Parts: sequence; C-alpha cells; structure tokens
Amino acid sequence: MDWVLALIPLLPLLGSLAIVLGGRRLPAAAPGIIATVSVAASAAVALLLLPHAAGEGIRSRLFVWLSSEGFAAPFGLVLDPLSAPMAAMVTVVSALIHLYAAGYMREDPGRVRFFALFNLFVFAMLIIVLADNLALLFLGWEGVGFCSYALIGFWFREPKNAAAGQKAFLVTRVGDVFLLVAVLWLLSRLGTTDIVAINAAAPSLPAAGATAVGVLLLLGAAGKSAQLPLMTWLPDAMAGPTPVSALIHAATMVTAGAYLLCRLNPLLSQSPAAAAAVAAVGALTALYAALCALFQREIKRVLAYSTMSQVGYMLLAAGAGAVGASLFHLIVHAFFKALLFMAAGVIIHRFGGENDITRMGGLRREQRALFYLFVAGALCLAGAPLTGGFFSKDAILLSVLERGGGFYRLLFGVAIATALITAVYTFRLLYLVFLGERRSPPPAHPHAIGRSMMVPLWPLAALGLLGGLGNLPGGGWLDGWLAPVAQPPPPASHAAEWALAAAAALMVLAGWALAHRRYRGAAAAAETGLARAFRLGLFADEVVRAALVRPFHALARFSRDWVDDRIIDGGLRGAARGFGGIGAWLSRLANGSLLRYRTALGLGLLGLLAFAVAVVWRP
Amino acid sequence: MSVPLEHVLLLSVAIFAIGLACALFRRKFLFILLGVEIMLNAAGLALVAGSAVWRNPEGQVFWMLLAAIAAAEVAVGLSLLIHLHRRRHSGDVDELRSLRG
Amino acid sequence: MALDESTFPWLSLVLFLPLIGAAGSALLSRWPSACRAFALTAALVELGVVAGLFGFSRGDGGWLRMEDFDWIPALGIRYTLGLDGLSLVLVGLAAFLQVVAVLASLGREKSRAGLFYALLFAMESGILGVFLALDLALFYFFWEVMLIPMFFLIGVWGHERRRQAAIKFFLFTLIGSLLMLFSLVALVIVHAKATGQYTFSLLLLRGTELPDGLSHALYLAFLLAFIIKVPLAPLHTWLPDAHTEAPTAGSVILAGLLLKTGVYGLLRIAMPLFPGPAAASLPWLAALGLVGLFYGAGLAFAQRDIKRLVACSSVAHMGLLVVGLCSLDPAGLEGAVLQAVNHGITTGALFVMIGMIDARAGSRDFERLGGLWGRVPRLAAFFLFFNLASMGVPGLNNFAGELLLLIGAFRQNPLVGAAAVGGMVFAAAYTLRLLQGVLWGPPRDEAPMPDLTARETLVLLPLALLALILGIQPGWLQEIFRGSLAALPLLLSGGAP
Amino acid sequence: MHPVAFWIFAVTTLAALLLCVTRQNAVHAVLYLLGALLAVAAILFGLGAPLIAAWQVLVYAGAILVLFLFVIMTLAPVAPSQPRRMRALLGPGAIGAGILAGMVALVLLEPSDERGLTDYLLPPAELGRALFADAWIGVEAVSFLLLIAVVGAYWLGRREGDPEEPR
Repeated sequence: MDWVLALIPLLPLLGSLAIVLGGRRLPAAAPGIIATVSVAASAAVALLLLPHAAGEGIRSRLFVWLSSEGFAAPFGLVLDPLSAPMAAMVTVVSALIHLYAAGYMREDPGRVRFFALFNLFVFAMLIIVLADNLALLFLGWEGVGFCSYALIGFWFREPKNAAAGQKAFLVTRVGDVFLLVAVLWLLSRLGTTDIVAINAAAPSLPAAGATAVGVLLLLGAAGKSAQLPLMTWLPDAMAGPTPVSALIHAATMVTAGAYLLCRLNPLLSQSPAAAAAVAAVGALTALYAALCALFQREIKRVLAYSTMSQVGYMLLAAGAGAVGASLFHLIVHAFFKALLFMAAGVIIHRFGGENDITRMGGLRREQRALFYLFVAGALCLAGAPLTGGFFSKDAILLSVLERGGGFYRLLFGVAIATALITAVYTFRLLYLVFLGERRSPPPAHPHAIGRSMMVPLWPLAALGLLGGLGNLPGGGWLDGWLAPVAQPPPPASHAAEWALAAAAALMVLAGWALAHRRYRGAAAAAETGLARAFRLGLFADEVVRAALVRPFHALARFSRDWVDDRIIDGGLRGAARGFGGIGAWLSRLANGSLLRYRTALGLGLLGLLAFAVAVVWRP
Repeated sequence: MSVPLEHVLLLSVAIFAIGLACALFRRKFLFILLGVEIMLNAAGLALVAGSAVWRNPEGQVFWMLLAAIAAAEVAVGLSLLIHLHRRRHSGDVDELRSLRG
Repeated sequence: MALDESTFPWLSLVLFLPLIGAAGSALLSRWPSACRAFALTAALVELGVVAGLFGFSRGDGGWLRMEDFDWIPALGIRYTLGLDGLSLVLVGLAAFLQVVAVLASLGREKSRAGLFYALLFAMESGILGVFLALDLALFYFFWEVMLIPMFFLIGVWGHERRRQAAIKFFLFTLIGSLLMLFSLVALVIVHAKATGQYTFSLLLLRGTELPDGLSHALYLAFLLAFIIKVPLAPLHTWLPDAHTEAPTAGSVILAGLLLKTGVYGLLRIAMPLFPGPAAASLPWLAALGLVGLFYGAGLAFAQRDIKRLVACSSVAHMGLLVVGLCSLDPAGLEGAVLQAVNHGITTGALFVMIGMIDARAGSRDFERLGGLWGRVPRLAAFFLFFNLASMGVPGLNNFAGELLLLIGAFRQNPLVGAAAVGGMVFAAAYTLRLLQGVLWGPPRDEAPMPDLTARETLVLLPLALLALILGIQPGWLQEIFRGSLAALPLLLSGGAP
Repeated sequence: MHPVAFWIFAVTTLAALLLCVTRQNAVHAVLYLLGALLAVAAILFGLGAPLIAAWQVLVYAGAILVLFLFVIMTLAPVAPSQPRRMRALLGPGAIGAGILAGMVALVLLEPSDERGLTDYLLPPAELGRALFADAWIGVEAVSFLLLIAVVGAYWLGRREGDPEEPR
C-alpha cells in the first residue's frame, strides 16, 4: 500500500520522461495532454491518500540513495498531516495550471521542452513536500531551482529572459548554500537527516547551535521564497511564460521556504531568537514588497511583489510558531494567486502582449467572465471579509498578536499596515485594468483565448473564495488535522477575534476607498522620485551589483590576468629567463676555439690534481 | 722479490703526464690524438696492475673495454682529421675556431 | 584452452592489451579506416576484460589479485601488480574513458591517425600501470611512461598554442616526478641500510623508520609530484593550457584520468608511506584545496574560451576533492574517490561536447557562440545535462560525491566544510555563464548546423546514463572501494606525532 | 716480475714516449710510440696478463698505429707547420716536471707496505669468462659504441658530392 505514495511524485516524472523520449515525434497536442493527465493522476492519488495521512501518516522507502558511514539518505517519502494537504494543493493547482498551459502554449514550437520541464518541476516540488529526510528534500530543492531557471529563460532567444533565469538560479543557490550548511550541521550533530528524527531530537541541541541553524534555515528559505535579502530575482523571473509564473513563482516553489520552516518548526521554536528573526524577515518583506507592488507598472510584476509580500506573511506566521496559520495561508494563497496570474495571462493576451497596466483599462465590458474571476482573486488577495484570504490572513494576525511581547506587537503593526497597502494595490490593479476607458488601441490580431485557458480559473476561484471553510476561526478543520505535528493555536478570546476581524475588514475598505479615489479616472500622472525608487525595488539590484557582482567580476579578471598569468606563470617565466641568462653567459666561454677548450681542460685537470692532493695529503 | 704497486703506478703516472703534455701543448691534431692514446694506455696499465694486486680479473676486463673505447675514439678522431684536411687543408688545431653548438 | 582462474595473469593482460592496440594502430597507419576500426575494437576488448575484473570484487579491503615476478634482482626491483577495490574502480574508469576518447576522435579527419591511436593506447597502458603497480620502481616507470605520449598528443595534434602548452605540461610534471625519484631512491637506501635488503616494494617500504626531518622532506617531494598532477592551487597553471590546447581525446584523458593519478598517488603511495608527515600536512592541504576551489571557480568565470573555462573548473573540482580527502573521514574519503570518478565522467563528457561544438561553430569563444539551443537542440540538451551534473545538481553523479566530501569536511572542521559549501555558488556562477554563452540568446547565424550524428549520440549516451546511474545509486561503486579506504584513517591517526 | 726487468722496460717506455711527443715528423712520432707500446706490453705480460699483452700488441701496435700511419700517408704531403716556440713551453713544462718529481719523491720516500705484485697469472679462459659472463652489459655497451663509431667515421669521412652517396 505504501508504494502508492511514491506514485504521487513519480507520475509527473514518468510524464516528463515520456515527453522527452517522444520528443518531436509526438503530435502537436500530445505533450500538453500527457503532462496534464500525469499531474491529474498524481492529484487523484494525493487526494485518495489524504485520509490515510492522519496521525502518524504513511511512509514509503523505495531505495537507499546516498549512504556512507554515519549517513544515509534513503529515497523515502512521508505523507503526514503537514505534507498531505500541501501535496494535495500542489498536485491540484499544478493540474489546473497544466490544463491552462496546454492552451497557452498550444502554438509554441518549444512545447515539448516546456511540458517536460513543467512536469519535472512538479516532480521536484513534490519531493520537497514529501521527502522524509533533508538530503532528499535538497534534491527537490535544487530540482525546482533548475526547472525554474530553465523555464524563466524558456524564450531563450531574448538574452534578457535567459539572464533573468540565470539570476534566479544564482540567487536561490546562495540560499541553498545556507540550507546545505544547516543540513550538514544537523547531520554532524544529530547523526541523521531524517526530518521526524531531527524534530524529535531538537530539544537536545544547545541554544546557540539551535539559533545558528535556525538562521541558516531562514536564509535558505529566504533564497527560495524571495525574502529579504535574497528577493531580487523574483520580479525578473516574470520573464518566463505566464503558466510558469503562476505555478512556480506564485503557487508552489516560492512557498517552499515557508513550508520548510513549518516542517522544521519544532527545531525552529527551540530558539526564540531565530524564530523572531524569521518573523521579522517575514514582516519586513511583506511591507517592503507591498510598497513596491504599489508602484509597479507591469501587471505580472505587481503580482510578483504581491507574492513576495504574501509569502512574507507565511514566514511571519512560521516565526510566530503558528504552523497551522502559515500552512493555511500558503494553501489559500496558492489558489487565488494562481488564479490571478492565469487571469493576468489572459489579460495580456487580450491586450496583444501589452504588459503595462497604465496602458490597459476598460476590459470589464469585453470580458465579463474574466472580470468576475479577477475580482474573486483580488478580493481574496486584499483579504475582503468571508473570502479565503480573509480567514487565512486573520489567522496569521491573530497568532502574531497572541504570541505577545513588544517585538511581536511591533510586527503585528507592520502586518496590519501591510494589509492596508495590499488592499490599495490590489484595487489599483483592478481599476487600472478593468475599469475606465481603454488606453491603448486594440491589437490587430488578439490571441485566441482557448477554452482550456478559462476552465481552470473557475475551480480556483471557488477554492480561493471558499477556502476559509477549511479552517474557520475557533478550532477549524486544519488546526485539528495538524494537531499531531504542530501545536494548535491557543484559544483566543472571542472579543479579540471579532475586533481583529473588524480591523482587517476596515483595512480592506480603507484600501478600496483610497484606490477608488486615486485610480477611478485615468492612470497615474508623472512618476515621482519616491515612486520610481519603489518601482525599482529600492535599488536592491544596483546595490547587489555594486557590492557583489562587480567585485566578483573584477576579482575573477584579476585572478586570470594577474595571479595566474603574471605572478605564478610570470614567476616561472622569470626563473626560466634567469636560467637562460646563466646559460648564455656560460656559452660565451665556449667561443669555438679548440685551443681554448684544451687550455681549459688542462687547467681543470690541474685543479683536480690539486684537490686530490689536498684530500689525500696527511703529513 | 717483486715490484711494489707504487712503482707501477708511478710509471703509469709518468706515461699519463707525457700523454697529457702532448695533448695539451702540441698544435697538430694528429699529436693530440696520439696524446690521448698514450693517456688511455697509462690508465690501462694501472688497471692491469690493480688486477694483479687484488688477484681479480675485473681490472683486465676493464682493460678490454678501455681498448675498445680507444679504438672507437681513434676511428672517429682520425676521420675528423681527414675531414679537417679536406675542409681546411691543414691539420692545425688553431684553425678550429668555430666549434660552437 | 582451459584458463586457470587463480593463476591466469589478468592484470598483466589488462596492462598489456593496450600495447597491442598501440602496435596494431601504428602498423595499420596506412589504412586510416582500418586503423580506426582496430583502435575501437581494441578499446572495447580492453573494456570487456576490465569489466571481467569487476567479477573479482569482494568489497573488503584486501588485494583481489596480485602478480609478482623478479625484474631487476640486483636492485631488488620487482614486477609487482596488485588490484584492490580502489584501483579496480579507477582501472574501470580508465578503460571506459579510453573507449570514449577513441569514439570521440573517430569522426574527425585526423592526420596520422595510426600514430595518434598508438599514443593514446600507450598512454592508457601507462595510466593502468600507475593504478596497478605495487613496486615503486615500476610505479615510477609507468608514471613517466604516461607523460611522454601526452606530450606528443598535445604537441602534435593540439590547437594553436600547442607547443607552449606541451612544454609547460612536460616541465611541470617532470619537475614533480624527478623530485619523487630522488625521494624514492633515498627512501630505498635508508630502508636498505636498516634492513640490509634492497627493495622497492610499496608494502615493504611502508614500515621504514625514518628520522623526522628526513621523512618530512621525502614526503614533501612525493607530495609535490602528486599535487602538481592533481593539481592544487598554486601549481595548477599547466592545467588550463594543457587541457585547452590538447585534442579532444587528449583533454578527456587528461581531465578524466591523469588528474586522478595524482589523487591515487596521494592515497596509495604518499600517505601510507609517510603517515606522520602526512597527518601533519592535512590542514595545509585542505587549505590549499579550499583556495583551489574558489580560485579555480573565479578563474573559470573569467574565461572567454569555453574549453578553458571547463579546464579551470577542474581546478575547482579537484580542490573540493582534496578538501574532502583531507578530512580523513570515511564519508570524505569515499566522496573523494566518487568525485574522482564522477569528475572523469562529467568533465570528460564536457570536453567531448566542446569538441563537437568547436567542429560545428568553428570557435570556442563566447563572442562567437550562442543560441545553440535553437539550432542543435539535442546537442544543447546533452550539454545542459552534463553542465548540471558538473555543477552538482542532486540526482546526478557529481552531487553524490560532493555531498560526501562536504559531510567529511564538515565533520572534521565545520568552518572548512561550510566554506567549501560556498563553492556551490561559484560553481553555479561559471556554469550558468557557460550555458548563457553557448545555449541561450539569439543564434549567431542562420547557416544550417547538423545536430548530433548517430556516432556522437553513441558517445554521449553511455556517459549520460552513467552520470544518471551514479547520481541515483552511487552505492554500488562505493561497495567496491569502501574497504580499501578503511585502513588509511587509522594509519594516519596512529602515526600522528 | 723481476724489478730489474720492470725498470728496464719502464725506462724504455718513457724514453720512447718523450721522443714520440717531441717529433715534428708524424711518421717518426708514430714509430716511437710503437716502441713504447711494445715495452708496455712486456710489462703487462709481467703483471700476469698474457692475453692483455697480446692484445696490446695486436690492437694498439697493430691496428691503431697502422691506422694512424695509413691516415698520415693518405694526407701526405703534410703541409709544413711553423716551428714551435719551444720557449713558451718552459713554464708549464717546469711545473709539470716539479709535480711529477714531487710525486716520485713521495712514493719513494714513503716506505711501502711491501705488498708487492706477487706472481699472478690470469689464464685467458678465465678472463673470457669474466668478460662475457659477468661484464656482458659492458661488452654490449662497448660494442654498441663501436658501431656508432663506425657509422660516425663513415659519415665524417665521406667525400662531399660522392656519387656513391645515396641522396
């Protein structure tokens, strides 16, 4: 029975293999169909197994992958209360996005490569979710990094796209280094990489060690989840095709960091300092990204920064120890953000490839269905009452508040301010895209919007709007379900809950009002300096370039031209020249005259004789 | 009553010295070759004497090898001499001033 | 004819089969196609025989086969060959890469094909001899034999700056091996004075009692010879030149095998002979390895020639290998041997592919490459695959070795281990730059470019499969050599002053 | 060997050699050398090396000196060379003679341990065994050297533009 668990990740892998081996011999539609079916089958397995995951969950060990003395990394999967809903979410959302992509990529000549990588990504992501040890998790972790790289640069003829992929891979790999160091440290301390064993043994760790490993894990998560300070890659990653943005850079991969911190939460909670650092990074990123989102012009970049901001919320919750709230927001966010991205893909198609929201407008009249779907997503994102986003964000805010202490109160303030900004930029997007008048001429040949591109939006909208039912305040299903792996949130007073809900609702309304006043009419006027700074992400790219990239380039060139060529080889060349000089000097003695040679021979013999006499002579 | 080793060695040294003087101070190439031959012979004499003192055939064995080497040296040396005469019409080593690699 | 399993000289057969290949290739040099066919057959037969050797594997540390005859009795020099798990794995790698090298050089219209293959086989014989010899005089003999064919392979069939590269390669390695020869002779004499017996046997010389200063000096000479071959950081400058200028087959052998002889020498000769000085040198070696790891990566990043880039990346890979090896942790040692094999496979494959790219595009310069995915997708896919393997993506072969190396280094010294992990970023930096410059971007011109031929696919497919298998199941390889490494940590920790 | 015989041969040798190296005429010099070599052969015989003595006569006196004579005749008429400035040799000659005299004095003054050359005779058969059984590597090496010498002599002695010369 346990081997069925392995089908969840292996089905997409098989799909990927089939697409690669089939290659161009396949009919045009086949890659999309194979990919979608394989992921859908995987989703079916995940949903079927969901009930079995309660309590201890089920484990499956296929074979030993890596091993040595004192170290073993089996290819082992575990479906427990934490990974099961995550796996179900990943497979379901993936299946829907694959369906969308089958339409989106229908005419692209590179669709074989696209779907092979897309399926491979799902495999790697499911490995992250299901791995029972950190070494195997790292396989998935790097695997999603590679797929993200290859898919961001999917349209590789444009060097900019490939460069964006490269940047994403490099920056996330910086985070991966910290994760690997953390894994190695845990291995050398606890002698295992098994996640359950590590969590069980966490209390035995020394305090300083726990803090260090917590910070390392945070940095690892920050790389994948585009959190401060490793966040610069995510906005550029929007160069990839829209399904890629929806699946990898909104619903699944970027949330892997938050998932990791939830997975290892018992370890993280050993160190209050590390947990506080996680929460602080999350809150700050949420605020920073929301501010940046407010001033973006490209629709996908708005959504990218908004993703960054929402993942910040998840980290905040994880830092506050509220695994349930974090996972809850993660799942609901995946639904509505995938919805928003895919809708954005349709929007961009409708505007003939136009990405700039200041040149959009008035789409409501043309695409009524799309408008409603987008509104559903936007309401969830803004956290409008009774939507899934409202409940999940509320749970986070409540958990931070309940955590107590001045520090967490401060973070709570940041979070609630961020909620306001979130509402503003969400409604700004809505107004600029759908309302008002069209600000650019209609394209001559608008892309056809296939049925398969619209169908997946509906279930996502439903899941996003109704997601709150999964974990209603005051002891919802998810909190109860997670009880074996995460302590449930302490019961809060009803008064506090209601007050918080009211405050959150107020924020949404205020945000709406602000956006209504500002963006009801035309697009924004000339850009102010501050707005430009936020649009460029507070010049984070420039800072990184000046502080790290340029020095590295210079150092590399210095190594090549100076150290290798002049110092090492130059030294050797100098030595060679020295020997050559001695040789030239000596060769002048040999002037070619036999007489002189003979004289030299005679003198030499005389010298030898003298030496022999001196040695032998014993008076 | 027998000859002490030292006396044989003295003779050998004397022969060697004469050969050396010849090789060093004569100007004709032919005499340089003769000088070398004389020196080799002196060495051979010392070898055979050693063989007799220690009652060991190895000295004589070495004499044989030495003789072969001397023969080879003479063969090459004399053909050099012939070559020199063809080129310069002289057997005088003063003429040889371009012996550089 | 019934072969007696227990006494049949399998090792000598393995050692001398390539010489038959060399002689045959030289004799057939007037008929190039026959010569190629013969060379390929010889390489395959050798691979078959070596594959048969794997049947002897027992998984413990003992000698699987030994052959011992008098050679020069007056000096106590013997013809002693020995096979254990460690040498078995490397011999297997050598035979495999030989087939790859021969296959990779079949298509190009080589001038003087007969001589080329003769040298290639002579080279293989020398390398196999190094991996098998247990008599130090014999070892030294093969060590030098290996050098000469490579000199000619680079000097005759290389690229533009082949002369300088060949001479540089020759001088560097020769200095190292001469030092080793002096040290070797000194060791033998000291041993003979103590025991009254002249012997060059590695096993007998192990126990030689040496005064402290002398043993350090002798160890240093051996060490120098081996770390020039590995190569470690300040002594690496022959490598980029030699690898870049060598013909494809030569680069494959250089990167895949020649560097491994240095590692093998450290493990089999230098450390067991001088355990005390070796133990004292470990921190320094690890530091040099770390320097090489980062320095090589930086150097690779700054290159414009893709072949040079891959060559410099070897410096980085071998640096990491040495860091792990110096941990003397079982995981680190196993990782080092795994890395040696894996580096041979992936870097060998990369050199083969660069030869293919060079043949198609007529250049190895970033400025004139790019956009290959749009023109030759199969080739590009393989190139991407091997680069991923090379940068250590989990699931492919290099990661397995690197992870074990890092575990070993980390257990020994967390700071060193953590620093070595940082090399991952640098590996990604130069690898991604390589991919960016070769695969992505707009095609440089629209002239049609042939995708992989059947022969080329035949070269790459086994390499790719091996990379994948060793990435998922490195265990079966570890089983073979694990036992051979077990003695080393004990020896060195016991011998530490 | 009786010391008297030894000294007779020794003095003969030295005298012949001195005359040899001071001749202007090459043929005369070679003939004096022949005499000296024959005297040395006698001493060798006395030192228990009959075979060596025979070889000395055959190879040195017979083959090598004949070769010398042959070459001298081939090249005749020899161009007359300038007379030597004998005075220039006085200095080096004096130094050499002094050193030699010193050595003679040292040997003769220092009493020897009287380990004289007792009668020793090495039969030719044993010499052959020693030569070809134990020192065969040397024999091989020397024979190879002779081969090289033959080739070298041939190459050096060939006439430029010789029609027999293969191009």
